[in-house]
Amino acid sequence: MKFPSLFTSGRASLGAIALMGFAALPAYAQDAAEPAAEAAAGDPAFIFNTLLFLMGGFLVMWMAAGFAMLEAGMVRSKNVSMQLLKNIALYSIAGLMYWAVGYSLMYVNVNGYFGTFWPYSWPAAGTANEGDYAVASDWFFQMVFVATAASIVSGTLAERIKLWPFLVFVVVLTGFIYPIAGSWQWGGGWLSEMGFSDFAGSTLVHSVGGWAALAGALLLGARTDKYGPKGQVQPIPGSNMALATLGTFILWLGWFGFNGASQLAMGTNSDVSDVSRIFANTNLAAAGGVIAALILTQIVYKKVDITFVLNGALAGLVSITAEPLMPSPFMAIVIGAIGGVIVVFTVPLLDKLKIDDVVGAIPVHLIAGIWGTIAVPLTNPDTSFGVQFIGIVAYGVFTFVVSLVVWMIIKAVIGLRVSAEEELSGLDVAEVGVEAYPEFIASRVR
Amino acid sequence: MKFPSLFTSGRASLGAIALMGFAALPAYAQDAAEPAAEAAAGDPAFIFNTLLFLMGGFLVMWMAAGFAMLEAGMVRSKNVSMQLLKNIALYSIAGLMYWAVGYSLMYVNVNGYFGTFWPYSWPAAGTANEGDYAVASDWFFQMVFVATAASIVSGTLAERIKLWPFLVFVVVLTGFIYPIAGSWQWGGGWLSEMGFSDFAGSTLVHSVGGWAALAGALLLGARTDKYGPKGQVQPIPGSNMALATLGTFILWLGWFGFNGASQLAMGTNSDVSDVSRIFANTNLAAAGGVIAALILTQIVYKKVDITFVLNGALAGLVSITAEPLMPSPFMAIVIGAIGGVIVVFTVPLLDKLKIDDVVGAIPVHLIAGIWGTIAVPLTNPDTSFGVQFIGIVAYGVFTFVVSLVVWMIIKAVIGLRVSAEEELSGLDVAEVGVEAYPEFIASRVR
Amino acid sequence: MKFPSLFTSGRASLGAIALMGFAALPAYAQDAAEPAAEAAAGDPAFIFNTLLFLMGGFLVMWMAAGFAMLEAGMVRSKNVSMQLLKNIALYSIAGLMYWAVGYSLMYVNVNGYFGTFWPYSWPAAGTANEGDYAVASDWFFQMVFVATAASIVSGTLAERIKLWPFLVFVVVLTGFIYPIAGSWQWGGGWLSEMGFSDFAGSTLVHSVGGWAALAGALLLGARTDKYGPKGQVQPIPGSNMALATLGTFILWLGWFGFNGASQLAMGTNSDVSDVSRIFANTNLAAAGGVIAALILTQIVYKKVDITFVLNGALAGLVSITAEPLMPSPFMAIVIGAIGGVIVVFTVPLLDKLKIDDVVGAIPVHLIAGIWGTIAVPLTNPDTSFGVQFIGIVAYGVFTFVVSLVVWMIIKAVIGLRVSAEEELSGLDVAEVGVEAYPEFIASRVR
Amino acid sequence: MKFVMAIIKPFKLEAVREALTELGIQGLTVTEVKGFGRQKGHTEIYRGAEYAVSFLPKVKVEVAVDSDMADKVVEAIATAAKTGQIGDGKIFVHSIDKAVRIRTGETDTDAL
Amino acid sequence: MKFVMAIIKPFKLEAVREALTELGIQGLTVTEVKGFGRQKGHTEIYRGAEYAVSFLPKVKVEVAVDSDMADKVVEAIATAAKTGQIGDGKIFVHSIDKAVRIRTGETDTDAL
Amino acid sequence: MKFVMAIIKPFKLEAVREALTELGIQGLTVTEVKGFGRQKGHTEIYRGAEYAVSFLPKVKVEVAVDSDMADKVVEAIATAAKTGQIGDGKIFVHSIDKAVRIRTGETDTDAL
Ligand SMILES: Nc1ncnc2c1ncn2[C@@H]1O[C@H](COP(=O)(O)OP(=O)(O)O)[C@@H](O)[C@H]1O
Ligand SMILES: Nc1ncnc2c1ncn2[C@@H]1O[C@H](COP(=O)(O)OP(=O)(O)O)[C@@H](O)[C@H]1O
Ligand SMILES: Nc1ncnc2c1ncn2[C@@H]1O[C@H](COP(=O)(O)OP(=O)(O)O)[C@@H](O)[C@H]1O
Repeated sequence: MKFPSLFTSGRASLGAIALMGFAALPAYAQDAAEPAAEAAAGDPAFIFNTLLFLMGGFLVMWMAAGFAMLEAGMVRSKNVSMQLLKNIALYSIAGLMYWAVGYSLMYVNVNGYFGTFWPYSWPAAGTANEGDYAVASDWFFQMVFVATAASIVSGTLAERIKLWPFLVFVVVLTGFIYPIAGSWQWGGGWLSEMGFSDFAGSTLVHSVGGWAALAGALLLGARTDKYGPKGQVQPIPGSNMALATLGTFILWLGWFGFNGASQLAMGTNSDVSDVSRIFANTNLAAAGGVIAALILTQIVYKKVDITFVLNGALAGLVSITAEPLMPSPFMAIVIGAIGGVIVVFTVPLLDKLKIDDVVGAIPVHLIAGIWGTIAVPLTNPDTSFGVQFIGIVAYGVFTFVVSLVVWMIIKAVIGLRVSAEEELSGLDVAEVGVEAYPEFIASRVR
Repeated sequence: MKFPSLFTSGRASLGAIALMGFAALPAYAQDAAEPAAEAAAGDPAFIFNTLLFLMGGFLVMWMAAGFAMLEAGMVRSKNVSMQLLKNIALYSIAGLMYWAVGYSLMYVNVNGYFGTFWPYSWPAAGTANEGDYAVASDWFFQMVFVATAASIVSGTLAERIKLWPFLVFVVVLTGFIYPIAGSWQWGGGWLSEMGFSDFAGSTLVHSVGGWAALAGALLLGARTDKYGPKGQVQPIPGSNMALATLGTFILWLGWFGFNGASQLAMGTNSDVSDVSRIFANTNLAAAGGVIAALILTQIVYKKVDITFVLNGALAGLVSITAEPLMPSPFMAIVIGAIGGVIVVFTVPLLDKLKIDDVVGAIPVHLIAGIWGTIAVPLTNPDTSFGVQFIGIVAYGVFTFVVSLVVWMIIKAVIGLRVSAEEELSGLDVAEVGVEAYPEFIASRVR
Repeated sequence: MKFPSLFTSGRASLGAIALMGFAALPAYAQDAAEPAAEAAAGDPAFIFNTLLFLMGGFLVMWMAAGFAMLEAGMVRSKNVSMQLLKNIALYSIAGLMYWAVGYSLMYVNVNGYFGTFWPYSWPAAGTANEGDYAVASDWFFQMVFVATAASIVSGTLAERIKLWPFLVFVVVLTGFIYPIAGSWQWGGGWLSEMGFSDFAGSTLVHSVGGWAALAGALLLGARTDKYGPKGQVQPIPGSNMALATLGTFILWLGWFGFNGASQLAMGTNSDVSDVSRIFANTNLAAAGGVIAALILTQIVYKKVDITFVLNGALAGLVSITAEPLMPSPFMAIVIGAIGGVIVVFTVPLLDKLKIDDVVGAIPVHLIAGIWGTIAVPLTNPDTSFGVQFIGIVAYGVFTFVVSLVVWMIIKAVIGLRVSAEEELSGLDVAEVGVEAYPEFIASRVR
Repeated sequence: MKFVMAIIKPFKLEAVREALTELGIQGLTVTEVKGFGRQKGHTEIYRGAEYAVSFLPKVKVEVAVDSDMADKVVEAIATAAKTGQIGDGKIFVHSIDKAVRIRTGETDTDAL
Repeated sequence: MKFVMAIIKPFKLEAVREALTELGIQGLTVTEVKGFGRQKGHTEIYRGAEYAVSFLPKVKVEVAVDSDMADKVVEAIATAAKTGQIGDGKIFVHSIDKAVRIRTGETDTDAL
Repeated sequence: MKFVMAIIKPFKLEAVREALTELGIQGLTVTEVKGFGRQKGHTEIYRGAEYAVSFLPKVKVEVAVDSDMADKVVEAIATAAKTGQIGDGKIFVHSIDKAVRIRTGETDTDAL
């Protein structure tokens, strides 16, 4: 009996050496389990590093679900299907665009400001590249990052942007804006030359997403009735706190991949120890963000607003993302806690500016992202506040301006916003055609 | 101070060498952390391979939750508890049956058509088998696959099948039908001899589940009022798109384990590179399915039906499952996109045939599964359309006929379908006794 | 072009050796991808062990979401935000307290009864400790365990305890009670000296949580109207079975980390084989719990109560946790199934005693935890019923008494329970200020 | 003008609406309600304890009609909603003084 | 015949139902509603901004009764639903012309 | 006393409540309902099959008022709820015999 080779069937089995639960079997297959001939013995470091990317990659991929749930919970029930749809679509677009052009633009042959315009591919099946890890695993890991940036935009602009204009922007963001900006630092471009430091992307991922969202929010305007005639804020509570909390926990889990695998290696004792440090610090910062928001809302508002606490967790995570390795546990907590404080104070601030950010993505990702990037020199002696500042400004200006232009073009060509009537009836009826909760009578007052 | 050995307490600690955050402690335990004596140094390849199965296994196990959520979202609220119950019960039954008989029948001493009827067991604690990986990890990985096949059936037959008859079928499917069919290929049986190829189970898992579901659907009939007196289709919207989307994301995540760990090895650079390739291709195919369904529904129906988009993601995943390794990125996208197209066209087709498939499992798993299997020779030169076709037909005829017979016997002996009245009041009240959302007033019109 | 070093930017790239999808590019970057100099080659066993902790750790961290969803589904909609808030807050507090004092108290310099009062820290970035694994990964893994214990308390006391008193108790539990108790066994203290055995914490984690919950429940009293004037039980159905099921699946998934990584090592073939055995046994026990509860509720109550089935899965998991390695598959199923039986009989029993346990945490975690610990000598010849019994009693007396005292102090100082009116209006309005489902009209009858 | 309020079984709503449309009725209002009546609810068991579900889901249909249509409307509903089984529901009729169509300001019969 | 409509606090529903059952009432219909009244709602803060929740959850109970039962029914409801606190609700009574039991076609008092 | 029942578009509730408050009305009761009328619902496509959504979300506002207030109340609602578009809804008025405030036992006009 010959077992199918790996390529033919994808299966082999050690059934032949199986030990039976109750009795020995009369005969075993004799010739089973000839191990597929290995061209060369594996290099553990190569495998460990690749595994780190794969594990980190699937954890960050899972964050796509986290954003989807968080946003579905923070919008009104009449817009839930739309928000879900946007999230699964943007993740898919990010995956395709980052293959079609993004990865090469960010990492291949970067001239200081951008790389190469070409689809990216990997070694043939059955072969491995030289180097420290399999490039396909790196592509996978980098790809899920770009999806994260796009998710941020989706949350801010919820409940009033049309589907297709949003998706067009996602194409540009994930195929061009993010990769070009990313090449400056992670692609080895000018900012990295200068000594800018952003370990896992407080600025490169989170602030970039936040700036793109801000540009969109300014152009799109607030949801109808979000701000009253006398300028007062009229809160629009999210429809499902259970989903919002689930989304936050998913993001928290995914962040271990986001920060941990940004170590980029675990083939040595010190690398895997660093990954461990990063896991611990990431968790401590998130916890710091939660507890800060918890205590602060109790003091300021006399009740604990769960949405602030959820935002606090995420702001803690974003804050530590620029430097999850160097801080001591205590510093990690402090950095995260300041993220939580930022949320509680900047969410109302944005409202005062009449910038309507449905899920609080700008405070969480942009402002806490800036904080996290600024805070790097506090614990990393190889960095300087000056260069960090230059990096933050460079990313801000580039992303904001380009995004604004792209949003303006889209607005001019196909329009951005649903009609007032469609906004009222809900985007699910207007654009998706399938209500999220068709059987439940929702309070349709707003 | 002696630390407990691993078997006694399961814990050890390096506390003794811990570095304190603020101050050194006066004394450390001196004799801590004697590493448990290792019989032999580990073989990294053995460990990597086993780890791949464990990781793949827990990711695929998580798909059980994905099916549960997807199906809970696609049925009406009055049947949600029942659907949840079926999913957790079928996963449990699959686990028990695959131990009691399934694994041996599929892998041990396969005579070409089936293996051995015996419970399966593993090396004793503290020992390891010869070979390339721990057999218990392989059992775990194979077991979660059979649960997947059973989940497919559950989705199609929702909202009208009684609990116990369904569970009886699951016993037969997971203990006998799936393992016997599986032995033909992955067990090294006649189809594998012939050169059939199905890397991770487009046919062996997904189509098998789909054929079993189809047989059940034909015998069970459609839900009351699904088809009107004049033969028109009367849509029955699912109750919760957020859960359906969550389920889809869970399945997408789990699929990295499903396809990636079907490489069966990651102890060499080329194996782990192949796993990486598979991760990337799997994601690209799913994204292709999403985008195809998105664009197509917009064009055909003028609105984007989110349920089609979710099905599109899954159809893309099923399509690439037969060969996730060989395709180039571009081909992976195309293969997945065709899966998305299949969904949009075959869901209405089934309705025309009055086959009532609540979640679209037949288009997604059976039809896209056939497509994926047929497409293998497009990228894998070691395969042929002829043999692929023979495999598809063999699995189809065997699974469909045996399932139909089993369903007929169950129907004759204990009946399959709840009464019209029970269907109206909902299966939660009729069979589970606990409503899923007892506090929410649902529209009870249908 | 120079690539940023790992510490500066956290990124490197093999873009230079990328293979293009469609065409070769004119030039590649030449000098990319200088691998970061490695101080020393990695020790695979060290890396594998650390990886086991990290993977186990993130899986168990995910259980925090599982408890949150399970509890959110089992309470009434008017208390859902509160329950979610408690869960994310307790996980955060556990993380901070276990750093600030817990870990050292449990593992550092244990004198037989407790360790050291100090925050805990890890080797500096870029360095690794001596020993078999990175201590930070162990801290992470141990930390998520303590959060589990706190989650148990949260479920029992739901729907009537105030936020802050609960959180104060969590501070004490996670910083002091759990670590001190834990040091007796896993810290190498007196019970471990005596030969007590609790592999992954049926007693140390689950029963400890259960005893603390029981003490709180006795002091807090039942929810208004849970027990009628004539002493009859008046069921208060949970609001969302989909969330409860999701939570159960999350916990099930997380348990592979809980039990599997409690092997504490996977650097040898036999260790990773043991981890595999544990995965399989853990799954079989859970399945046994499900099927036992399923059949038993059908027989006893004529309908299958899904909440019992969910509890059955968890009770199966708790039961196998004290010894997931030694049992044969068959014994694992039996041990888990008895857990399922325990649930079906002890839930009504608690109600007879008028102990109001909202989610069934006491039957699942405390009673099944005792059962699991008692059952260890059935399969582990190195243990004895006598010593197991001593351990169970010791943990019971210590945890229950100390918890009771702490609860009494909190009650005296700040009070435990919301007012009758607040309980009626729901804790979300009273304490959180944000309703979980503001748009859905819930049946407010109870 | 008369105001007809019917409490019916939920799955009969579509039939009732069709019957009324055939009579030329152009508008009606529907509310989800719970009914307590001769049709007993059922006993459920939750976590081992029995409890009575005494309220059953029903649908309330309300139609304002011209007085001379009232009887026909009542009859049409009664016929369409009938299953012959306990719990089919009730129809109640009372007089109204006034009806206004908000959009146009039309009143009374014109407003219906 | 009279039609009694009561707006009560939700948690009083069970008490009201029992009181009516004791009077021999065999059927009633319940609707979840939101009430605005002297009992002020509360101010909430969501993401840092205050807003007034002016509508409070209430339950509407409707019972059609024989005219001479009406007063007793009103009294029974008023007693059972009373907490003495603001927001206890209201009872309104109006006459109905006709009642029909759909299942049997019985009318008026027989139909109740 | 009169009982005014208005079926309005949901997003007009706040405007109606304000208009009534200005008139001095101190209480009202609101119910989520679904309306069928001249304003046609829409056709949806679910999984490739068309279906008509004929019921649209509406809100029912109920106010019991002193008889001489009735016309003003009707007018206030009609004005506040009007968009001029089809589907704005209806107002129906009928007489009630009695009103009771549960908390105090006050009756009729005092109870409102
Ligand atoms: N006196 C009543 N007043 C208001 N509603 C009633 C009354 N009696 C019955 N109903 C409503 O009618 C429904 C059906 O009544 P029931 O007594 O169960 O059966 P039947 O209609 O066959 O007599 C009840 O569920 C309730 O909603
Ligand atoms: N004029 C009215 N018409 C209709 N419903 C009313 C009216 N006044 C009060 N209600 C209802 O009665 C409920 C209780 O009234 P409220 O004024 O708050 O307290 P109380 O009943 O103690 O006077 C309100 O929430 C509302 O649902
Ligand atoms: N005869 C009627 N009886 C009860 N409710 C009605 C009646 N006619 C209309 N309605 C309610 O009024 C709403 C609006 O009516 P519609 O005919 O759509 O528009 P318009 O109010 O502009 O005439 C309907 O959705 C329905 O709820």
